[in-house]
Amino acid sequence: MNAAAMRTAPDSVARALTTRRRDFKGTLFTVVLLGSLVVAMAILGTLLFTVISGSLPVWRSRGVGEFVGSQMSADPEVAGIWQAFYGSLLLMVFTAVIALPTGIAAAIYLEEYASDTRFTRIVNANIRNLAGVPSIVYGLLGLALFVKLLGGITGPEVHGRSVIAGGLTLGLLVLPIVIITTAEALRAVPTSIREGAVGVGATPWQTIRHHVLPVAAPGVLTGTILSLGRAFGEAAPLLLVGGITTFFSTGDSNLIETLQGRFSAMPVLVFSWSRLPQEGFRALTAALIVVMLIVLLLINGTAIFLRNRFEKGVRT
Amino acid sequence: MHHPEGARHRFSEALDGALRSTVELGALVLDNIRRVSEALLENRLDTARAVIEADGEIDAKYSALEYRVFEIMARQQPVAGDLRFLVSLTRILYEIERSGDLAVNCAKGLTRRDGYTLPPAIHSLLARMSRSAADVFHQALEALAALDASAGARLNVADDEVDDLVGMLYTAIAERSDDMGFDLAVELSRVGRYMERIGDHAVNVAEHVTFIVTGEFPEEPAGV
Amino acid sequence: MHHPEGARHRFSEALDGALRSTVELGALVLDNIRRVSEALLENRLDTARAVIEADGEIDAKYSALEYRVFEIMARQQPVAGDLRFLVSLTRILYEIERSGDLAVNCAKGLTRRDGYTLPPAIHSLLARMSRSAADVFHQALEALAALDASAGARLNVADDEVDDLVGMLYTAIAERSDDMGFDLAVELSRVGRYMERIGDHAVNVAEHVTFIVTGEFPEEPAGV
Amino acid sequence: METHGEESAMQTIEEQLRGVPARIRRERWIRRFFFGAAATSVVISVAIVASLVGEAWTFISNVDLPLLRSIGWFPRRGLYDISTLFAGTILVAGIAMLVAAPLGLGSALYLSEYASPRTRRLLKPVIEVLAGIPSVVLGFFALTFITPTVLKAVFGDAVGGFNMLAAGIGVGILTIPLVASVTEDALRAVPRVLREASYGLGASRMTTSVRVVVPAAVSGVVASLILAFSRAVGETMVVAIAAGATGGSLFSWDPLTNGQTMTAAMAALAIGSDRVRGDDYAFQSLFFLGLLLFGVTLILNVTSERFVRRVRQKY
Amino acid sequence: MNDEPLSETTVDSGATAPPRVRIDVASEQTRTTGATLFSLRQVAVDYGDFRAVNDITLDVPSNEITALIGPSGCGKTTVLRCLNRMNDLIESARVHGSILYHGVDLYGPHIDPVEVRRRMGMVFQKPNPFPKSIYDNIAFGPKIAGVKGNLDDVVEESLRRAALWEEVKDKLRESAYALSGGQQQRLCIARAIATNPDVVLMDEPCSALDPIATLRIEELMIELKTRYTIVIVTHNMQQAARVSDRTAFFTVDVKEDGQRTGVLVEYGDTGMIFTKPDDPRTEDYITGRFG
Amino acid sequence: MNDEPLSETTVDSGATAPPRVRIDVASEQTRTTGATLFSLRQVAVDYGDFRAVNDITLDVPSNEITALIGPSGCGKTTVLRCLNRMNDLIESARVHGSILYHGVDLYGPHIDPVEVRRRMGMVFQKPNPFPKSIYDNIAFGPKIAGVKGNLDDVVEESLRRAALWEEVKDKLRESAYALSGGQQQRLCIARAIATNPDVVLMDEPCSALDPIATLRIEELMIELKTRYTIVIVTHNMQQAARVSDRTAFFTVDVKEDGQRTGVLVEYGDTGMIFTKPDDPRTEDYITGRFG
Ligand SMILES: Nc1ncnc2c1ncn2[C@@H]1O[C@H](COP(=O)(O)OP(=O)(O)OP(=O)(O)O)[C@@H](O)[C@H]1O
Ligand SMILES: Nc1ncnc2c1ncn2[C@@H]1O[C@H](COP(=O)(O)OP(=O)(O)OP(=O)(O)O)[C@@H](O)[C@H]1O
Ligand SMILES: [Mg+2]
Ligand SMILES: [Mg+2]
Ligand SMILES: O=P([O-])([O-])[O-]
Repeated sequence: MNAAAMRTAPDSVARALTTRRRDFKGTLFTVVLLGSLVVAMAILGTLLFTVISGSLPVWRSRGVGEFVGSQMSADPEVAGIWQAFYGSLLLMVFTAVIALPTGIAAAIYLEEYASDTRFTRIVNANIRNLAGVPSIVYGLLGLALFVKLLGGITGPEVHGRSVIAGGLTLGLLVLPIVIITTAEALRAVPTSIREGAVGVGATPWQTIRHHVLPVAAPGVLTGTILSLGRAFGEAAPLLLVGGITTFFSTGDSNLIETLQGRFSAMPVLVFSWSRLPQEGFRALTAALIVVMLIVLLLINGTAIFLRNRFEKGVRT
Repeated sequence: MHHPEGARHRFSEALDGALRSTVELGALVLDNIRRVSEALLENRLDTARAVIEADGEIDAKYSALEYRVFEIMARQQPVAGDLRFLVSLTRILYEIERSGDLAVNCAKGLTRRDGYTLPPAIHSLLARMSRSAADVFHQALEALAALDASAGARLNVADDEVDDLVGMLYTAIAERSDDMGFDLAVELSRVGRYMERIGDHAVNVAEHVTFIVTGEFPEEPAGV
Repeated sequence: MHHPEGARHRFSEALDGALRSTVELGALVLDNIRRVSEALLENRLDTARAVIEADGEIDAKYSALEYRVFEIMARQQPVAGDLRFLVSLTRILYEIERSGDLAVNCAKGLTRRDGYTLPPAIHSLLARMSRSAADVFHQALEALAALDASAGARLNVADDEVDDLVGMLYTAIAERSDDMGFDLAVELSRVGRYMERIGDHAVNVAEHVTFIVTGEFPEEPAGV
Repeated sequence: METHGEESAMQTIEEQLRGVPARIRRERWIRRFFFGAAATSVVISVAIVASLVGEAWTFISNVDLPLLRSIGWFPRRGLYDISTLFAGTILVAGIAMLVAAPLGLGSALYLSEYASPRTRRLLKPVIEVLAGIPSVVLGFFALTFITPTVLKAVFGDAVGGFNMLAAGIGVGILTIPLVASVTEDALRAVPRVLREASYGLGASRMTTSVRVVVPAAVSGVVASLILAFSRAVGETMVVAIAAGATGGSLFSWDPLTNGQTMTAAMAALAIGSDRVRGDDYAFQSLFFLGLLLFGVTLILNVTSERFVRRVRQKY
Repeated sequence: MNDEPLSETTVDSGATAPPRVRIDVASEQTRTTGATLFSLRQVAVDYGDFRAVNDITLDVPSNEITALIGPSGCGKTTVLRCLNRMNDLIESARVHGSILYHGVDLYGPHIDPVEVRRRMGMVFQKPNPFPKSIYDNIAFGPKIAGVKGNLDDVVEESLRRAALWEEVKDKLRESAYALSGGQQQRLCIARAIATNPDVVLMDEPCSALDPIATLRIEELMIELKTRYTIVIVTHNMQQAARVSDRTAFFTVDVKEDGQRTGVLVEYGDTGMIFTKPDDPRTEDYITGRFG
Repeated sequence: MNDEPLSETTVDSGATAPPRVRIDVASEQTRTTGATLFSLRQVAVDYGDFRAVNDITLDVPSNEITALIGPSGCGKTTVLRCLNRMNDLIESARVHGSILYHGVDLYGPHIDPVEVRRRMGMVFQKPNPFPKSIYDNIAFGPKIAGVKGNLDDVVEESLRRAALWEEVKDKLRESAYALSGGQQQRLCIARAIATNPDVVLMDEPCSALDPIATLRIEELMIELKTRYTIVIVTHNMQQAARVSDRTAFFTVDVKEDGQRTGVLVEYGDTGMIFTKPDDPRTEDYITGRFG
């Protein structure tokens, strides 16, 4: 029999098609990959376990309400996180108000209006770079700009170390991220939808408002919420623009006064407390972290929920 | 449903239209065949001339219709039954047109031999033969109009009668050739030949109808 | 380049093949036409029988070839020149096949009238006429093989010669009908008629060649 | 043929085609508004560079250059040895990459190529949540768990309470989700048809992953690593908490002792920013460091983008 | 309306028999078939420095289906998009020559492209319904064009004309994405005609559909031409043969220096193009003898 | 080779004339045309609870082109992917009945799907070259199959067979993505045959290509069938008519309860299918009278 016939004779074909050896390399490879995933997850588990178990004494002895509601203090027995908690939320709102509209609008311009000119390209590259600049450099910017230069406006009473300065700094920090995620969401809107709208005589703005934005909304929402989460966790820039970690009064004052007043934030407090030598602050820090993680989980969870929710609805 | 006949509604309509026009053309030819028989039997020159004149219209319609079918083929990429239909229709048109020409040939023969009297036996044979041929042609048209697959085999038999009559006519002519004069005898034998051919064409039409419907020709090979 | 004739190389080959086969079929028919003339002139029954027998092969080849063309149409969605080619080829095949049948008709006539002698004048006329008809048919095949668009108009003229000779033959027969006997006279006039038709078929072939190449029929409307 | 009626009908069409002026004006204003927003980003970067360059220039022009090359980084004592910070930065970022790269890439590859759709749907969000953990948390974790529980067990007393190794590991953990997430996205973006082509040729899952999917996604994989490195270089809080060295640090490559990175040095300077005036130019050195950091990350980002683009162009 | 190359007979008879002229004029005013809707004269389109198509001169008659065919890259889409100024969306595109629509220069100085597009429907290669309900898809065009009040009638009428009403009348509020590909494309056609355009431009409207859906859309096009002028770009020569009344065949002209420009080879009655094209390049293309 | 329903003549003559048996057997070993390569018996495929196709029985002869046609969703792709066990990649897919390849049950207990795929080339709907050089695309298959040493010859031979060599021989190291769509698809064909398979499975290989590239690939397929058995899924009936030797027409059978299952309606000589199909459903489909 010649080679061709060999190739087609049923028993030789059967032999050729039958599994010969176990694929050890393949199995090993799978094990290694799975291992790295397991290790990564284990680290997360350990982290959560350490923090939560470390915080248990606080919950046991003080309770959530008391811990969150108490004023900050140097005494571990009575120290709470109220100003930091309140400050973080305030900063978030301020940041959102500053960064989201500007960022989304900028992204709309870049994706929907701008033509592909040298200027546009520079702006785009610039934004990508800004997103990669370390957060502490934004702190420097805030320090130079909002604290030193504009201190008279941002916080005349507090040498510029105010909520406004902190909020603006975080706002600038997240702005490029908001622009990039929004632009990405806009880019994910199929051109065919725009063409469909333009084809029936929609103006650019009508196209954006009725078709592009509604489709991009979940993506924009997810991206911006995640960027707010980022702002929430930042400590370094706030250190530079003067986040306070000791007691200060948050007595009744109007909105402007509040904004121009001193501030604290939970991440800053974590930093400060973790460096304190007293053993009592270990548990307090852990408890503080648990509070932070819960807030973050709420924020990010919302984002992921929104995304999963809309991803099913809108195909491209 | 909006499209009662499916997605190629208009294509079907085009095919129906072509079929209808072909049958109409056939009816014109049939009319000519009948008139030319009448003219032959009653020795009517005017009728013969009318037949010749009518053929001009037939030819024009034939050309137009042939082109129409050709254009449908070019534009609709027919396959299977549709292609069988269109290709066969082209052939059927040709058979019909040829039958028209044969009627004209008869008429022309008549105009060449003005004024004659047929022996009664021949007259009656001629009458039967041309009626038979016209009948077969008529049946072929009906089979075409109704896309009746069974007609192919049936007409083959019916055409045998025409052939028999033609044979009888030849014999009769040969017997009487001296009475009638050679020219008339030859002319009449030609008419017999033409009527035989008309019958053949009709059979071809019917066989192609069978082909359209079934994809196969009846027993006897087609076009022979 | 790997595909010297572009993307539809094989399709072109199929068309070429169909054309070649058609010309070959035509050559068989031409051969039969020539042989039947010889048989007629030399009163050779065996040749006549050979002609009749050969037609069986011709018919079989015709059917196969017609189906082949039909299948190409079904499978290749031809348009423009290709479609003109295939549709015309179907018709040309039919014309060729009919010509073959006419040759057989001549041969059958011969077998019916065994043993005759032709008056020399008629013999020579018959010889010229059948040579002419065969010539016209030959030219048509050459035009087909070469896809020569000019042949349509040219053959129309050449065919006139055949027609004239047939006319002369009729006259000669009518003059000598008494010498030859009525039967032979009628038979010979039929042969004239058949040769005339062969000429017509050849002209149709050439006219369809013109149509294939130019998309238009020469001056004279086709198929008439 | 041109009757009067036709002419006016024609004009109507032409007039109609001119559109409504009010609408055209409104569209123009909307466009200007969006343009303004986009221009802000340019303003910010100009502001950053301007604010950094100004103060940094003061620093450079007033500090004795020999002080930039000394035994360590002690700004309040007027010692500004930059190489100390570079060494620390590279040490931390390097350790971080050793942790993040294998775990991140491995996890991503598993999730994208091996995991069942259900597993992926479950774990991908977990990784994203992990990505959102603030750096201070990792700092705390490094300080209170990695060092005392893990490192002490391995190295014994050789390791200090504050050390660069713990900081590096912390930063590494911080960047695992980044690497995993970006890489996984890149791997998922490889068209399914390429995998099918590979399977169709009789490739196993491993061959397909390693020789088709990863090479096709290489730009994304590399980008994720560079991004992670850049993030590690710019990371402040983990180091500031876990590596100690608040006041300053001697030049050292030893990961088991305390040390200083550029960012941590800035944080250290800033904590007591009231006292930043302790030395003449300590405050300005902050901006000098900021400028350096800005430059380094800029170069990294540009490199990563260049690289990615080059790879993309090739295919 | 004074240059009407398509119906010579009318013009001729008008010239010889004065009494019939009146009748002809009158009938022409009511019957728009054959009148020229678009008139392109020496149109050329550049993308930056690259000349995509050159020297296109053709008249598109009203209420007929005009097909643009030709090999990939010959500029069919480019020419189509000139007709409703969709090319304005591409920065680098420049149109030369003149394109008249009802005798009005579409690229005249004060012409608003948005207004132009409102008068012309457009259907794209892939069905691209908006991710909204079927109803909203249709209603969008009229709404932004300023039509107030209840749009139910407009929606129903458009869907009926697009031969979709029966299939969707019970689920107008459902997402357009729940429809099959062919239905989506018919929805897009309904959307395109909802603004009451007089012309519908289609760019390979069936290339993403299966043969069944394709034939449906073709039927629909033939139905629509009684009301609308249709210009269709198609890769599918058979489609052009099946549906169009006139066919324009474009090809790519390659200069010695390698410049590739789209040019119009032949424009005429579709029947003629597919049975007896004038230009050998057309013949080669439609019979598949290229390359 | 003991069940060979397609070449009855050979079997018959073998049975009656002993001396000729030897000759027949010998000639069969070199000439494989007409031998059955795949033999499907009552094949059914489920995706989870959903029966996608049911009761498919057909024999695919060697060295011929077999086309699978039918409306969307009738299971053409599903059947094709059973042949090289690509369905194994889909979690929920289950194959019932038997599929013999050279008489070997492909779904037998010890059959390694990876080995099966190595012996069969596959070409997909959209050209999907690897993002590597032209050379590496071709060399990939042989390399992973363990072929050592210089692969230049294999690469050249495969490219020649795929009618691509002349066009790419000077740029083997360039990215495959720099090729046109049609060239990419021919590259994919070259890649599929580089491992020396005896069958090439193609799933709508031209649906993303323009008519010119399509006709090129069709020519190529006809050339390839002297060496390979080709099974092609196509939406394009004309394509099936043009290239295939045998055509299987599938359709979707809708049960009363709305269950939609793919079934084989007719399988036979392509010429017959397109001139005189047996089943009226086939006729309706190929002549466009459906829906
Ligand atoms: N936005 C653009 N920028 C630059 N060149 C373009 C652009 N759009 C098209 N072209 C070029 O213009 C030429 C014509 O393109 P067009 O899309 O009109 O061709 P087409 O005939 O529609 O081809 P296809 O059949 O592939 O759609 C091509 O060479 C194409 O590369
Ligand atoms: N992975 C899958 N999971 C579940 N159902 C599937 C899957 N793949 C295909 N199907 C279903 O199986 C049936 C047959 O699908 P298949 O893709 O084989 O059809 P097809 O004839 O190739 O159609 P098309 O022409 O659209 O490609 C369809 O109803 C389809 O929805
Ligand atoms: Mg196009
Ligand atoms: Mg499929
Ligand atoms: O062509 P005929 O005279 O034989 O019909």
